[in-house]
Amino acid sequence: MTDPVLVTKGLTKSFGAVRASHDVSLDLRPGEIHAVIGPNGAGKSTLIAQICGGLKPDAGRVSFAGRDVTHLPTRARARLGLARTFQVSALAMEDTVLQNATLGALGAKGARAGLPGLLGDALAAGDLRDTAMSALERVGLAEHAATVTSALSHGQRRQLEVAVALTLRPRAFIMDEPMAGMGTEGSQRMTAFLDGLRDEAPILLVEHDMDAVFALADRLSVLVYGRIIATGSVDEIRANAEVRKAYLGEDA
Amino acid sequence: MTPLLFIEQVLNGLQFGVMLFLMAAGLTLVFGVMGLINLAHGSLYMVGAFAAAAVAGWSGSFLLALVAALAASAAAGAIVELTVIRRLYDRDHLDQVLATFALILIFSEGTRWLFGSFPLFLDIPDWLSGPVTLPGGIEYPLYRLAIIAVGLSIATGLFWLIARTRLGIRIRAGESDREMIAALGVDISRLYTIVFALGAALAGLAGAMVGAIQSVQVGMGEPVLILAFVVIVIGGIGSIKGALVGALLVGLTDTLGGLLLPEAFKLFMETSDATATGSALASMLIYILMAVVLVWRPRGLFGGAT
Amino acid sequence: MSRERMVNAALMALLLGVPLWAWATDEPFTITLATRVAILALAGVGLNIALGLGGLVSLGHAAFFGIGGYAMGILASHAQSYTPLMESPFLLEGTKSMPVIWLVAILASALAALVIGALSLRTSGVYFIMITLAFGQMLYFFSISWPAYGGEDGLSIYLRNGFPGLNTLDPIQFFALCFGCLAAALWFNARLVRSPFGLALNAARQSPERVETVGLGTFRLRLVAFVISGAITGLAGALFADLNRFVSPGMFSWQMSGEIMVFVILGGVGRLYGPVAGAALFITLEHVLGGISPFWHVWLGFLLLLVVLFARGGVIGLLAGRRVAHD
Amino acid sequence: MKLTTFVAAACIAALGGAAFAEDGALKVGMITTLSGGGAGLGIDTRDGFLLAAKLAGGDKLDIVVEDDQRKPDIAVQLADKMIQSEKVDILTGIVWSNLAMAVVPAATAQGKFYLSTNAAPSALAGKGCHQNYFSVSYQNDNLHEAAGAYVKDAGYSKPFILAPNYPAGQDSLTGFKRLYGGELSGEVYTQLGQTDYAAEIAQIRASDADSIFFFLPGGMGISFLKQYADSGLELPVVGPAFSFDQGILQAVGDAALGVINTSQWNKDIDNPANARFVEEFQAEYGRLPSLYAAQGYDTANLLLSAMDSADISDADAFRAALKSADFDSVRGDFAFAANNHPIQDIYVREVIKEGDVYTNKIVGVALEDHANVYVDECKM
Repeated sequence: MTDPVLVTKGLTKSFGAVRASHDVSLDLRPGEIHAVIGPNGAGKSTLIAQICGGLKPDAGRVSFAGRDVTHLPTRARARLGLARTFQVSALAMEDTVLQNATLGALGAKGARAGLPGLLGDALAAGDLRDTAMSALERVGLAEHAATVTSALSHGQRRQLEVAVALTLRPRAFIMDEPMAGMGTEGSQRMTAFLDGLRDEAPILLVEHDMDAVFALADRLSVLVYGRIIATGSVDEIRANAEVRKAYLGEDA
Repeated sequence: MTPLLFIEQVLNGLQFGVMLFLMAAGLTLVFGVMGLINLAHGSLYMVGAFAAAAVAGWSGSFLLALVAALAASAAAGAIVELTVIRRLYDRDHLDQVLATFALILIFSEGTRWLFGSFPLFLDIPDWLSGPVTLPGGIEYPLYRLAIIAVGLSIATGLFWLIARTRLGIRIRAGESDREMIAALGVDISRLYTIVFALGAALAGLAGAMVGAIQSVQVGMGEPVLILAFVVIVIGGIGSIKGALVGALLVGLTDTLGGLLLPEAFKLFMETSDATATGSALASMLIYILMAVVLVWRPRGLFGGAT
Repeated sequence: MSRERMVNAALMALLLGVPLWAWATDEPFTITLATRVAILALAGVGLNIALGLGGLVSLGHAAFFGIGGYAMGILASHAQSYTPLMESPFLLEGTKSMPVIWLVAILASALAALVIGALSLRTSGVYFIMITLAFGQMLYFFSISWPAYGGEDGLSIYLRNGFPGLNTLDPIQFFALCFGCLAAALWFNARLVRSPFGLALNAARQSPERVETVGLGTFRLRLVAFVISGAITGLAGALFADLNRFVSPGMFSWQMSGEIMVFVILGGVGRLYGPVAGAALFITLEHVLGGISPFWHVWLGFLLLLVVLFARGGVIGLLAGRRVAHD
Repeated sequence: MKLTTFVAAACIAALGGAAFAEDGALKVGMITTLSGGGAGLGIDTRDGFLLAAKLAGGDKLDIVVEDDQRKPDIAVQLADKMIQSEKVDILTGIVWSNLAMAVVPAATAQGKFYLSTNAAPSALAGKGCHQNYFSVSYQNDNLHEAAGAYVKDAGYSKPFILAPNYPAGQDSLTGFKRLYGGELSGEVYTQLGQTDYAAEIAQIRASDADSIFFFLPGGMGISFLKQYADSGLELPVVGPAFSFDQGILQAVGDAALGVINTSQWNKDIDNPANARFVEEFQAEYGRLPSLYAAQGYDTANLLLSAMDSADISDADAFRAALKSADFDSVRGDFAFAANNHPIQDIYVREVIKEGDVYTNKIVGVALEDHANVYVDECKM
């Protein structure tokens, strides 16, 4: 078995008296989709923020691509190949869809070039545009390239989030509820798309849509009150007593 | 330098700091509760001073003048809040800066229109004039001691107001969660008007008290405004405690810096050069202080994460 | 051609046409006014890069305006009195040549912007507004109390500096120079907006975390924008000093920062030609209202309030309508 | 023509951008501060100047008045406008030294005459002097020098001196020391625009000073005097006239009573020209004239006297006519030194209360026929 791409060890984070993460250890292996589920307020967003660099853990470590990245800022982790999509879309709403995708392409290129160019046309035909357009095509937004992002539906914004992540050609995806706000049909398309994506890079998937999770996940971790109570295959998790207790309130 | 002189200067710094606190308290409250950056706060200070000078000239009573200053600036604050400011709460800081910059123009030239171009007269009342002898033999003006006393009691009152009263609870709630207190049935727009008028009244009071020992003239508010901003930024915007600490820090730094820096330069420079260089540096000192604090703590000394 | 483009073209035609007409009818003062508009618009174009594109509300741009002005004042005053700026370790002479002065003004204000920006960009929001204000005030007080270059009195340069091949004392020729600088800055600004850098900076204003998650540093983007912005405003300062043949600490005052900001807002934040419209309107108002009432600032105040409260796109917004998507 | 209507006409003319050009009238551009802080000084300057023009018949001078807002760049812009589009022959009226420094060199370089009603910085008196630049008021150092001379003559041996840290402030202390020449108990530069002087007053208290000299123009002086009066210190205070002038004195109040100040003019100088000026000014404007009004009035009269003997089209003759200073100054004897700055007496005044109004009375002469130290540096 190959080494995991992403490993967290003992991540702990408190906000005042609230423990949002408590000794969270998990890993993401090549070629897999690892889903993290849990009830609202379980600490999923806090966990993602610590993995991606928005929050510093009180204790514990994050390593990515064989390096300890615990103290690296978000942008440095991104340059190592960590691509994130946001639960609440963090897109440049006044810009067009193409501009948003180009930003990702620019970031991927910026990893080598430092500062983006001051002159020249960002949207002119060339590498950047090709990368951006092909990502948009893959998620099915190519015909909306010239649309202003704020005019997109919620589902389309999710697709654009994924497209921006694709332009980075990352080593791992961290996806925060990519299906939120999508209709059934949209969810199914996204599920199929993510299914194929795992061969490009593994996905750490936080998702509420259980159909999607069960269809996609190679492994599942269940987060309750900041603590991982179980990790395993879909079947193992379904059978896990603690999980049943946490979700269904059943006595073991 | 004698210890007595040093103590006297510390008192002066304290008095200056206390005045700045009165200005800064309103600014920081308004920012904390409404998220509004108000450049026109200095104009309310000026309104207070002019109202006091006008009423003192007419009635001869200093206390009546102070009451008039409070009333006039609170009224001016309330009017401005109702007509202009409340349209700015959900705007970005840029719009707020611009609109309140416009208010400065209107207030300043409007006041000049009403009162003319010459400074007005406002004097210390007889019962507060002259120096008193403090323990240790320091002669210190009674009026400045009175300013320190009034300022500190207002600071205490403000802390009490915020911590213990219904209004205070609402103000604190307003700082943390606007929607929540609106949902609880508090009339949020009335709360805002009250907070704004309260801040304005404090500024007006400061203007009136300072007007008695300085010059009551158009444009008197802006230098103080900038200092008050320095104060709340150092203290952390939105924090009354920060405003008090920041005000005293700025007051003492400014007063003692002006005294000590030229002396320090005299150690290795010729006297007149030392005086000029020291004074030049002293005039920049509080801005340097502010920059250092912000570089060290980007949200000020007591600023929370907003 | 979009409506905004038509408005922009009309604006530039007007700014070019009025002084030409004034030149033909021998009204040199009108040319001086137009030159003032061009220079202040240039300062606004500088600020607009930080403010409109980068979302950096700087209330301290007078710092760069003043540094540009003093670059001109110091160099020209040394040339005027035939005293070198510095004799050791190497001889440095003053100059009356505009291209050299411009270069020094741009470099000096860029350097200042680099330092001020590097410190200020650690903060955000109101703190950023205030720390930039603090730096402006620092320079203001320094320039007043530092006796070497005139202090509060400022520096007077008796003759306007020279430009190869032109007679800069002729109002229309000096106007042409300033207009040329403005046009160049506008062209550069337009390129910048379309460039990869502009795309990233624009995105950083709208969603900084997005920019970070694609691996770009918002701090560095903003710092570069701040430096470019400061450099352009510095150039405007040097031209302004040459227009008046005079520099004073007033160029560093926070009211100056406020006025530059007013140009940008009056014209429309983030609009490429906003500062041109804003400066033109401001100067016209100053000229017309100032003639009607000595209390014209009151009316200016009311007008500004109206623009901020009810006409958020500024002049360009009113004329060209709401912004539509690029492309 | 009643003066108010004359002023209105002058203003309308100025504002409309096209002044009425009457035949033979000399076109005068007055740039002064009419709005913002310090507007009082400009208003007095203008009123004094216009009064003289009116008393001379009102049709000899064609006056354009504009407000510089106390901003150097505005002043330069106005000067450009007056020279370029109004085609004025004479510029005048600037109150502040820094504005004068911005306007005067460029104006005289373009061949225009500039008559200063107030500001007269040392830079324009020495190496930077110009044959077309005349200061009708004084040279900036004069009143400070007079204060130094007074302090010395009065037998004080340890004055404490203070001024704001800017060129005029530095010139002031230098001027004071020049004619005082003795030992100081302290020398302090304050911030420009400072409003609280508690720290300086404490320093004075801690020093062994036997007198105080200060130069703090405008609101700074008001603040200082009020705070000083309240400090319990009772050392004699001396200053130049600026902080004790008619316009500002009412805002200082009792705190100013008894203070000695130096001035080249006061309303009780005993000569017919002055008596007429004070009377006419009060009749016209309903207030006592100030130093600035007197300077404006003298400037206009100097100009009118030159017009009687020469035509502006002959610049050399007109310059010579100005330089002869053949007019009845409200100050009595008046002549120009080689660098076009006045030779005049400088008086010692004391602040008194006449009824409800605070004002000054002359108590002595500090310097007789005093010129300035920059004469030798000036090469015209």
